Amino acid sequence: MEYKLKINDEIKTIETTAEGDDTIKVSMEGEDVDVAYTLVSDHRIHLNIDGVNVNAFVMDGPDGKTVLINGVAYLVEDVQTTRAKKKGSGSQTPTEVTPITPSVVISVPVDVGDRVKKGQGVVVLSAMKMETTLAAPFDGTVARVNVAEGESVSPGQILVDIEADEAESSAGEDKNSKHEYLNNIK
Amino acid sequence: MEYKLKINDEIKTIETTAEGDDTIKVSMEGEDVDVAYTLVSDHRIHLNIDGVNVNAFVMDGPDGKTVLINGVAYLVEDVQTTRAKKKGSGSQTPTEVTPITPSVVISVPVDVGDRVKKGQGVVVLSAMKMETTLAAPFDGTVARVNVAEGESVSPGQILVDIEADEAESSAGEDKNSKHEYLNNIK
Amino acid sequence: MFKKVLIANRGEIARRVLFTCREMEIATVAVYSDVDRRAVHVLEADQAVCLGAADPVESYLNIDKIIAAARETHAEAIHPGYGFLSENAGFAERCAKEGLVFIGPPARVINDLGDKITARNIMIKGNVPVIPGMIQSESDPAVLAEKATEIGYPVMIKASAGGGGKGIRIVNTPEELQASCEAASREASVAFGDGTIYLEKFFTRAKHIEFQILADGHGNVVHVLERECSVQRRHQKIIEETPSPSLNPELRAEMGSAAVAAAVASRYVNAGTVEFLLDENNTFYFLEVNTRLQVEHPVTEMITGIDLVRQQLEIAAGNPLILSQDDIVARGHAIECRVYAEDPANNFMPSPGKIAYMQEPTGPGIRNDCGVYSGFEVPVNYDPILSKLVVHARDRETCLPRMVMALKNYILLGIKTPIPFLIDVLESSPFQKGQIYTDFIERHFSEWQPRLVEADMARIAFIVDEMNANRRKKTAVLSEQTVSTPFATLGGWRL
Amino acid sequence: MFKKVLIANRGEIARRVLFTCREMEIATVAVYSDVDRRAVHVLEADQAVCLGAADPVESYLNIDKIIAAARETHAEAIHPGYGFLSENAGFAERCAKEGLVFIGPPARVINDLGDKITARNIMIKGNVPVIPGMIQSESDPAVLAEKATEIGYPVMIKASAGGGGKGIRIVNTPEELQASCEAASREASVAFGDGTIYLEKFFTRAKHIEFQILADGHGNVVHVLERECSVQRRHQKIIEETPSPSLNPELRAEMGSAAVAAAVASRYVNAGTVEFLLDENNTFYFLEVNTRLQVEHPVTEMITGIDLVRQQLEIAAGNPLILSQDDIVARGHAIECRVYAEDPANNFMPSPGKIAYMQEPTGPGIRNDCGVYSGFEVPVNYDPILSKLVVHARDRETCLPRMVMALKNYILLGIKTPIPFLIDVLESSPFQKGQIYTDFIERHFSEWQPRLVEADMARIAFIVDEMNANRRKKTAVLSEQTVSTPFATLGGWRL
Repeated sequence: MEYKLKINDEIKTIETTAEGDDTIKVSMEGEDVDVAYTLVSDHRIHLNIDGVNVNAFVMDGPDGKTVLINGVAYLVEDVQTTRAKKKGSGSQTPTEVTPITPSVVISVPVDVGDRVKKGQGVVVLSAMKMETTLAAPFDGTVARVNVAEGESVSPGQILVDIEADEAESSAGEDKNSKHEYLNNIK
Repeated sequence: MEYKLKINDEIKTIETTAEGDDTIKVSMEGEDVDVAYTLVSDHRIHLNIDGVNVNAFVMDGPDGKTVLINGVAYLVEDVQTTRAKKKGSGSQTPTEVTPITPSVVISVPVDVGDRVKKGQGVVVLSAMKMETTLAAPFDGTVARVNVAEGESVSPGQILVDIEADEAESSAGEDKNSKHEYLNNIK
Repeated sequence: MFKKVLIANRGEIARRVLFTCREMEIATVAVYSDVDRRAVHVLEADQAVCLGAADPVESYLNIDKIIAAARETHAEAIHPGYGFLSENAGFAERCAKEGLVFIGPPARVINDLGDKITARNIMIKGNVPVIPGMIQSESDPAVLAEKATEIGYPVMIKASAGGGGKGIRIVNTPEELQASCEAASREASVAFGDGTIYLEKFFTRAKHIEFQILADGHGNVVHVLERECSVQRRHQKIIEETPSPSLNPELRAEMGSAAVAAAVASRYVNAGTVEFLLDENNTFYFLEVNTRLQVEHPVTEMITGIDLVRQQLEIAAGNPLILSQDDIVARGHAIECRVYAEDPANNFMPSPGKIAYMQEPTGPGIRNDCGVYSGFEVPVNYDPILSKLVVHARDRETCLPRMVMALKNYILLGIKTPIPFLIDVLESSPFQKGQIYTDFIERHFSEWQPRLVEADMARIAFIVDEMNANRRKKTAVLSEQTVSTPFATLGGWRL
Repeated sequence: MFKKVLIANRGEIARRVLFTCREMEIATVAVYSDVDRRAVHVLEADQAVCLGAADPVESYLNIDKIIAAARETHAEAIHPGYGFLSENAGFAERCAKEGLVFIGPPARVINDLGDKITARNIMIKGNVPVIPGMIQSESDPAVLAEKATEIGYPVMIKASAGGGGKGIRIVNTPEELQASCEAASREASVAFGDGTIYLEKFFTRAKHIEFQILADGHGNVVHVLERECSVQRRHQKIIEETPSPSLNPELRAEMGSAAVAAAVASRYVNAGTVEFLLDENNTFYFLEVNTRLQVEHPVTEMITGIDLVRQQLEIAAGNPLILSQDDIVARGHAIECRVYAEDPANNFMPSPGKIAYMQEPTGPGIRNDCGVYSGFEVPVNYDPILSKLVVHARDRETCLPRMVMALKNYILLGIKTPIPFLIDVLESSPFQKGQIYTDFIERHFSEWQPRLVEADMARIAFIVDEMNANRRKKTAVLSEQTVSTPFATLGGWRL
């Protein structure tokens, strides 16, 4: 089997050959290693990689598997299979107003029809006592506000629809009085 | 639903009516209780029985479920379903030479053709550093020895076949010289 | 002693209180919100009462509902834990009025010490050294500017009703002052319903050292040694230890006496914590008193062998302290790491979600005060603390590898945690040398990213797992929680 | 200090040694038999070497294979744990010959103290009080009968090479003597390859009190206080605690001095345990020295804060003890319960099998030295110990409910454990009062059966589980392990 596995933008190509029960030969970028493994439980794998013991804890996720080794979590993506699955999202600049993490809406400091500038706060969220402000990804006009205060929201959910200006506008005064409520302390 | 549940020889008849999500009404021998429950994990159930909280840990077994509450394990049998399944075994006097627990055979102090008396040791086993002697369940003659020293054996496996005497013999001298090896310290 | 205690809190601290109650044969009543039905404190208490909706105002902050729950279950006393209503004088007063014992200081003490200006004045009268700064709150920009110049820049703006790092601003130049004051006041107003602010001298290289105190209703006061809490991110402690590597016996005795003086000056009763700032010249200043059990109380328990929750219960029941100052002797060293549901590589953004799998570290000298379990869904509505991992060993040198080992053996799948960050901090040279100041994280770890040294092993684990994927019950794949976006900015903390 | 240590043991004790090695940055090599590939010590060590078949003779007792594993992995020292080769002088000698450090006393000491008669004579010379009895082994029935009369009945037959309760017989009347001597000799012969026996006075109401000792290679010896180990079933300890409720400070000092004298007399090096018998008149007698780490060592660690494995490693590396007798001070009380795979309601018959689910108790002051996990198949081939649950609290009174709570929160499904039995013992009036003698179990708990007070709740749990049965992954139903039969009788213990 051939795998193309990506961790943090580094892709490595790996060839595997099953050897016996619970042993495989792995060739990673030209280097060969012998791997013996024990499936300890649903999430735990004990590996012996060329004589070195490692405990790995593995979980499936939408973008690949999370592998936890010695306290560090590695997000491992199979590039061959994920490229087809995903549609150009990933870590590019976001173009939608959606939360990073499940949150509760604290306030929506814009109304439908408001002109907003790129970077202007449009939704204030709270997750676990911490406030986060989602900002407009480009200059434009608020077309729809899909949430209200107190609502629980999840990643992927579009909270505010913004219609982009034809061209990047350079003007656009800050006419939203609630904007002062937001403070960027980053 | 009606259940007939046996714990340690005591059978109680229980009527249940589902109430809502995660709540049932239970009538046990005429007494009514309200039960709310949370399925915490595969094995853990949190019960609220008429306001009293209990954590129960449950596992399936061949004879019913083991329910662990506050450190005590209860073997709960459903009499309606188990009666059909089991064939008169249970806790009656054993009639077969089979280990209680997975063990390793240490010695077999009888040979085929030997006459044995009820209570005479016929197989010496070891489990976790402790030796156990299995005895003849009745007077008779050793018809077959099915195991050898060093073998691993499991409950249910018949280690020695003994053909019973026609009538309970009252005579029968102890002609097995290895018998002295066994000591009953119970 | 009480026969039944209601615990007006959730998660790990509710469970912590529950343990001691059980040992003392005190029945426990848990309270919970709709999203917490499966929370550990609910599962483990003798009784549990649902308060209402997830929003704290409807549940854990709702005084009427909590009092009603105590009445209904015939609880005699209420333990507030930390956070929520623990420093709410109105709640303490209401308990007293209802004939319920509030396990904490009297309302008067909470009120006095909760107002930072009042507290400063009490300490000045009690000869406890305070930070150079204002002795009254102010809103006139001109007066503030004058005071700031008098104190000398940098200055720190603080909320009079503050706590937990909320409403704090550091001002380096006169130009920034007015805007910062306005922002701080606004934040304090949102967080505490009180926008009152004042100014204090800001020390760039300071240490945060606090002393545990115990005071009974009969006039006995002791301190239970110090905790070093300088390692903070966003003004929130993440690693605490005791003894502090910065104190020598003389300074410890001096600061301990000041802590006792602070307790006496405020007529303190029950367990509390006197926080001090220690500057580079080993001069210390009173910061504030936390009038409750502290998150980091376990390190003190580890080195002294004293169960602080038991002490709280005994004091609340009116019993005199059986400990004298001489009984309180440190043995060994203890460190606590706070394990939050958060992403240390992304500005410590909260990471709520379902814990797919958890395995707690065990071993000699390891204690994990934990509020979650495998399969538990960490709710979005509350403080993201999952557990407090504490280790105890004969000295700091032995404690550090023990903690690193415990962190590496602490498995949490499904949410992000600061574990890799904590390991790097503990193994860093300045931490190992005890060179810990409140700017430690900003100075040494502001751009921290995990070191992916075992990435190739992770790739191999991926392959082995994939080859045996069918062994796992197929669970719904968790929703995406990993994309970072530059358009999310951090705001203030809410209560 | 060593760079790499091989641990010649399995399960919880191998893991215990591993923890300390990791903290000291010593690499670890586990060894294992075919049935132990999934055992915790194999999973957690830096390296692991398979020795061979399950039979201990092919694996954990196979000196050649263990030495070869140490060579192959370049380990510098071998820690034997307890049991297996830990008290095998031949193994210690072989290590020395191979240039490997045996982490334990020199072969000479193991030899001297392993022979009970030699040990008695050493102690007599060292002025350590010994039990009235024979000073040499004997096989002539006439001489034995004469000696027994001289000592006075009841007498105890002991194996000269004995240990772990093997080869022991109690004789109440002259008529039983000869048969019992023959049986004991035979049993000793099987267990130790040496049928030599001798006689000692037997005390019906005695206490088993032991002292931990530490001795370095430079002549420094200290004792690390006592452990009370009187609660035994079939001559095997099941509950241990420290301090002993039976000692006062004077008696403790006196017995501690005797323990040190025993160490000096035997020219002891490394950690060991001097066992004493304490009669009803508070007169104590030397029993034997265990020349290894004791199963119950954690209670000593809990109250003294001393890591005994670290001390063993330091001593083995040739370092002098840094502890003086005055440094060793008890704090609080500690109790250990041994959790075996066994059925307490059925004569403590072993109960091997697969652990379907395990949840360890946690909380302040709780330590579980555990060698198993959820899904682990407890092998039939070795000692049935699963873990040692230890609690520490400020005093015995607080310790007892803490242990009961911990036991109730210790979930093990799939095998039987003594947990309900231990709870009943701890909650019994004689135990609570500290009225503990070696006949405690026979006297108070010989006909013990679990009290099924929550049977109705168990029935309800059955129903709820049945209603939601489909949530669980269907696993193969475990084989029958519950039928009791009067035709199974218990034999002696094998090494």
